[in-house]
Amino acid sequence: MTALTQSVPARNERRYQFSWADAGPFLALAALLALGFLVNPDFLSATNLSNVITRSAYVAIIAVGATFVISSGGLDLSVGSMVAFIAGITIMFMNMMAPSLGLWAIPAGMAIAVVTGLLCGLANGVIVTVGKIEPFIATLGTMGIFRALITYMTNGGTIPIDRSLREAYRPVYFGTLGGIPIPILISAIVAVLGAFVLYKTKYGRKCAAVGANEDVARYSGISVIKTRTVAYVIQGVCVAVAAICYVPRLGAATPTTGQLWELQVITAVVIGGTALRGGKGRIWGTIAGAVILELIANLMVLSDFVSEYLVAAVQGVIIIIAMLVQRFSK
Amino acid sequence: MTALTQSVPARNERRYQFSWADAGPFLALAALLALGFLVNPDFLSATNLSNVITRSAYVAIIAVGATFVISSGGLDLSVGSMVAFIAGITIMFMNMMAPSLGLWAIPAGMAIAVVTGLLCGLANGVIVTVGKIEPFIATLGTMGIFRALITYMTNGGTIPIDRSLREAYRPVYFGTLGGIPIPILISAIVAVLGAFVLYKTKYGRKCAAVGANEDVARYSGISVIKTRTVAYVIQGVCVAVAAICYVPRLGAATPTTGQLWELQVITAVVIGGTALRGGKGRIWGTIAGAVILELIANLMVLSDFVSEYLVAAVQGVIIIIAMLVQRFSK
Amino acid sequence: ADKKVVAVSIPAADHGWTAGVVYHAQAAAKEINAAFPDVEVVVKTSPSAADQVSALEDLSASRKLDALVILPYTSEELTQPVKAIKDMGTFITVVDRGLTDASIQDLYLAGDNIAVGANTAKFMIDKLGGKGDIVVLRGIPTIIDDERIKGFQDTIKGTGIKVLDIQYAHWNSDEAFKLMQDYLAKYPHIDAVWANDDDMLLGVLEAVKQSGRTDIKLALGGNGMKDIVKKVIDGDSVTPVETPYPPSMIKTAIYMTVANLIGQAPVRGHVKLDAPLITQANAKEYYFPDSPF
Amino acid sequence: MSIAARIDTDRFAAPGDVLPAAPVLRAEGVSKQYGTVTVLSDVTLDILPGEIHAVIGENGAGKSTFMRLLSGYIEPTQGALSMAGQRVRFTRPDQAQAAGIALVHQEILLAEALTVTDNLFLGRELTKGGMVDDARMRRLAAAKLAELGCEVPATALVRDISLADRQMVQIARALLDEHRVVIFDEPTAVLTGGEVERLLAIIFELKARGIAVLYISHRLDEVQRLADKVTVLRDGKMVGTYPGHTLSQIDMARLMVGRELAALYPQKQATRTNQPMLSVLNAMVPGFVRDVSFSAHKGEILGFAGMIGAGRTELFEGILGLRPGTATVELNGAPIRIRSQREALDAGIAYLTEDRKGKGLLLQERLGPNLTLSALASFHPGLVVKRAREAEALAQAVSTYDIRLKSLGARAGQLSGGNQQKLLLAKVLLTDPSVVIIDEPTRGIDIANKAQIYGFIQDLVRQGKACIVISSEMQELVGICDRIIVMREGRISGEVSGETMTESQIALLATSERAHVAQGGIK
Ligand SMILES: Nc1ncnc2c1ncn2[C@@H]1O[C@H](COP(=O)(O)OP(=O)(O)OP(=O)(O)O)[C@@H](O)[C@H]1O
Ligand SMILES: Nc1ncnc2c1ncn2[C@@H]1O[C@H](COP(=O)(O)OP(=O)(O)OP(=O)(O)O)[C@@H](O)[C@H]1O
Ligand SMILES: [Mg+2]
Ligand SMILES: [Mg+2]
Repeated sequence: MTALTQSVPARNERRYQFSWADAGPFLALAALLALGFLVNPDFLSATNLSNVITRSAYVAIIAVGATFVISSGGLDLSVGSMVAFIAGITIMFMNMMAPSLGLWAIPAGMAIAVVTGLLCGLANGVIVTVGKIEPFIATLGTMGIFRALITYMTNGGTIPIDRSLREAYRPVYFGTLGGIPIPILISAIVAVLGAFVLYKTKYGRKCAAVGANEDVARYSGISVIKTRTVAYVIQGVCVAVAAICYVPRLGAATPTTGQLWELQVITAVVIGGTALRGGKGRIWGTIAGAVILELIANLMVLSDFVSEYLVAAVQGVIIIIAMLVQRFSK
Repeated sequence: MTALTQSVPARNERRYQFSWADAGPFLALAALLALGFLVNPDFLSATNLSNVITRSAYVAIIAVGATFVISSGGLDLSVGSMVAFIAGITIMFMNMMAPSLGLWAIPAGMAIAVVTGLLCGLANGVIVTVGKIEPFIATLGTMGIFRALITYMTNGGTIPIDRSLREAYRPVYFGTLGGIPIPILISAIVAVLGAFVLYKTKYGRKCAAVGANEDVARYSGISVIKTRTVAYVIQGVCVAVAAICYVPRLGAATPTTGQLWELQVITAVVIGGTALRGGKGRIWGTIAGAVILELIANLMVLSDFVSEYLVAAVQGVIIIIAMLVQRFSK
Repeated sequence: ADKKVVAVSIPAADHGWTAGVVYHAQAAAKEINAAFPDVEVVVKTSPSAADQVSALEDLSASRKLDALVILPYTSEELTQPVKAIKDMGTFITVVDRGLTDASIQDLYLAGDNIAVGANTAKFMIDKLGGKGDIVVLRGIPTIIDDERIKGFQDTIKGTGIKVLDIQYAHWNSDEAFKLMQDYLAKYPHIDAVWANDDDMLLGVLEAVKQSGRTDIKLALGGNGMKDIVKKVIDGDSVTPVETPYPPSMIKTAIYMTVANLIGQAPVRGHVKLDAPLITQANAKEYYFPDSPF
Repeated sequence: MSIAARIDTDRFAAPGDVLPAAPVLRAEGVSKQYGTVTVLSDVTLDILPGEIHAVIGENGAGKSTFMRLLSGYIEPTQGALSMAGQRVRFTRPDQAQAAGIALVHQEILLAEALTVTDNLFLGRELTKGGMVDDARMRRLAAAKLAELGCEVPATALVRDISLADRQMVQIARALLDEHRVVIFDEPTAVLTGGEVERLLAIIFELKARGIAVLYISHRLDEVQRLADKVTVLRDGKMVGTYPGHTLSQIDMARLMVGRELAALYPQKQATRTNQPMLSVLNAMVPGFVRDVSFSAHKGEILGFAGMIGAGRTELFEGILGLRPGTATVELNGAPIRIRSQREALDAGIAYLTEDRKGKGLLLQERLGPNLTLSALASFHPGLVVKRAREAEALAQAVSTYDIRLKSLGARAGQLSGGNQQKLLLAKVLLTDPSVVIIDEPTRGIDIANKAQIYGFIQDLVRQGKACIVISSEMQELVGICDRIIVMREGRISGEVSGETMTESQIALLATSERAHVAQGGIK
């Protein structure tokens, strides 16, 4: 055939390499760091940055899971309440086991956390996929359910972690390994795993296909139900990991734990460049998005310009500007 | 070319006539009323029903606007804060004008409310369409901004309406006309107008087209930007109308006014049968959805089955079941 | 030399009472910054426990704090972070809610949430003659809410007062309005209502007014909101008393801390504010028309 | 095949010879580049009123690009348009429409969530006293559709109607207003007999009213019947404009391809065996198909003929678990249960959809992931996707199936329609099935590629697979099949093979009740 030999030079390989869309969140991050430095030079101090990045770890870890859910065409509003619920279950279990297991109650509790997260994610996934309910509504429902359960478990108060476990568990948030805070390490591991699964495995392919076009996925022999349910399960496990890091930080679960995190998580994912309508997820962008959000909050505390009442307004404006910068840098 | 000269008869006519999807929300409403009666016969008392429907009026009015935004393919998370912001502006303006205008301050304040709503909606619309920012994020940003502004205006406290205006304004919420509470009348008018615009005008068609398929709409010479922006403006005006009904109820605006209404509004729209991904809006379903939500909350209080801690869980479960019933009644 | 830095960490103004706290904290900061050139008071608000921990980290990472005045969201969650700051040599003043480790706080200034519930209950028992049917509205599931309810319930135990119903209304007047409407629809006879916060009481009063019912003899709140204190002053028959839980305690705490810092007076130890009933007789002392609360 | 430059263009008039004075639309030296890729270069064309002007070319020659340029969907990077001597510049399609140019797209561009009527009048709704006049629009829509012979209800949602009906709706939409130039980009690709005839009649009517028609088709017989002039594009460049009626189909094909062509249909091979491979008993698809039984043999090409709406697509989607339905299925004599496409693929039965854009390819995705999507399990054993293997497979597929593309980094949606079809074929065959079901294999495929695809199908049966071909082109079925089953209103109305396998016999079975009875004798 004619055109064949001349028309397929592989000269466009380089296209894969740099894309402004991918770089957007990182540029926004850099801009924010520069701005922060101008406002208050302490902003770039090692302690401050390490604090902020450590704090962003929860949202980052959950957002890695959310990147799966969103790129498979779903949405999960229940993650904030799920953190509270899992933290509650975990603490209750650890406290119950502490007398018999001693410090072994901590790893046992962690295992329970992961199993609980998995089941919560599975529940969300099944309601959305098998029940065919709009994810927004389904997970709004489970959000109420998880929140009510933690309220019930705490009788409206707090469940603190047992004193005997407290000190041993503390390093999971406050410790460092080779100078790097443990939550940062954990979120890095979660991100690397997430990126591996999403970009390098068959499951990642399926996830993107289901999010991009359900029909095409179905006609290609991909189970939409299974793929999307697994995405919710991954989300649940990520929430569990975040809860595991969270518990030692505050040492207790309350009915207000994790409130509104779902919005932060989704914002991080979207700022990171993943489209809410599904199709393609960007794990590293998500991580950048989570850090950006925490940096904005930090900047509010470090700067003295803004009236307490207006902090939320300035945050809103900065997020909108960050998105605009990202859009128009293309 | 081979010619087959006869086409198959149109045997699929009947498929398009009665649609369970349209009837779904009304069936769910009826089921809920029956359930309520079983649980507590007082449920169907005139006072109770009239209270509940009056209460659902705000969410219903706002949800009519949201039906436009959602069917045009957008989303607005800022409506709850916008209610608070508009109520704040309105009360401040009325109080300022009361000494000079007397009771005329009330209609003047209402006009200001509508103008403010229009501008807030315009701001949302422009950020989403011209700024090309994912509506979820853009309106999450403005949600923070409106909330912060009302907090700033009230110094975190309350702005009560001037005593001289209070009694004159009260009937807008508590009054009746021909035995029907005024908020119910207002929401009926808003719904009729909304249905008229969405179903009977060119703009309504454009709205549905933009939501169903942006490309097709653009190719048909419809300005996606203009159409979607107008939807946000309609939303803003609806929020203003809701705020106008709201102010006389408690006579004050506070930083907690309208909190989480956005979730209720979106739930009402979706329960009403409008798909979140856009396309065709169902105004009457939306109204049914708003009433359903308020009835569920009412039912929780009137029944004695549920622990105070678990109310949110039961509500979540009922919403999910309502959606399931609607799905599988097809 | 260097200015002495006093950091004030309080919850964000998300309802009436916290708004009062913010108002008084800012007023104190302004007055002190103007009056004492070598003291700087920095006020930071946080919308949740986790954010408050973050704010503490941020404040202490960027500068050395000489003193910290904190109104913690919750005791358990804030104990460790405050201890970390204490370990840097900072003077710690805790307001309202004590930390789980009392040795951390140099100065502790608190209201008494249990007393808020208990005193209200006592008044109600008296007024209703030891028996009656009441409904209760509670706030957001937190310690404060829990303590007030506990104080109330412990006090009515064994009397003829019967709680018909108790539900959350999230310290929000709208939700309280709806909840009260529903209570009224559900119970043909209610003797009294207790909303454990004045924001909610406003909604309750509107609902009662709309219903036109006369069986409700008492509708009480708590916290000392100016509108309600005004009612007490005016001798309202349904709301004749009020329980203070003055947000101005933060101002007192800041002043005491600064006094300690600049060496005017060494202040340490515990200060427990009482929750006496506000009645028509003493209501004027509790009335601050300029406060947002 | 050799690359022959032996086209005797001198037989034809040179381009530009036969130009009367007043073209209604003129494109002058227009080019279109995407980045560094040139899709169309220096095309000059005059379109006269009352003239049917066909544009032909291989898949990817740039025909659709050119039409989109003329009607304002994209802007040229060089060159200019003029109408009646006046320079015009369109930045949006509605401007071109206002100027009197309408385009019927090659792909279906309708809002699926809206009704047929809504779609027809989108952006130009009729109003009465400020209100949209639904009743009148419905009436007009129904009338227009009836005129085109399309019987879909005007109130149906587009999402619920078949591909063919959607195409008719698109055509109706373009014809609703009076235009000066109407452009049809492969309007008949998804149509069969009746509709095609009616469309051609309507085009002649447009011509008679002095309207200029631009017509693109791979069905050269249509071109021959219609065209006053034929412009040939090759690789984005003009080959020339020729008077229509002097060109034979073979001439056109040669001009398009730039070399000699082999016969369209390959010599039939005697690979058919008597060993049934796929047997289907009592297939039912609620609402579409009742009680269909058949079997496909090893080495056989089995055709499925029928008119639009006969339920062929639904039959196979039902059998393969893609829509609700029941059937007893045996593969090589062993009963199997198929509840999803996955199970079908695992059993070795592959189905290639007729709706390549909606159900076949991820248009936003690159070619590699598209190619391996159905075959993930077998292609990437283990957990990880092997990109190098995927790239290799893509290069292989591109050369085997002759997929023309400008870059390997392209997205599937950027391929021309015909090349998308070939990519889809490659994708499905990557699963290495033993039974291949191809729905409309050559829809929108140029003549040279058609021949290739027939060749591929023959290769499949030569390897001992069974191949089922569903097609609305009877000629094609007769040309390549060993046996043809004809369906009518959801049932099998007959079967033809050998002697009886003629177009007229198929047409009879597909349309007439009596044929069903009479056909007992044929069997
Ligand atoms: N947006 C784009 N970016 C890059 N290349 C494109 C784009 N759109 C089209 N092309 C390329 O332009 C060429 C011409 O495409 P076009 O759709 O015009 O072909 P065609 O002649 O209509 O083919 P067919 O007969 O298959 O429909 C193709 O090679 C296609 O890949
Ligand atoms: N979802 C649906 N709802 C209602 N009717 C439908 C739906 N899908 C298809 N139809 C109708 O069912 C009939 C059969 O569809 P279809 O045209 O796909 O059959 P077919 O035999 O495969 O024809 P072809 O393959 O030639 O298009 C048509 O009349 C179509 O209008
Ligand atoms: Mg084309
Ligand atoms: Mg078909």
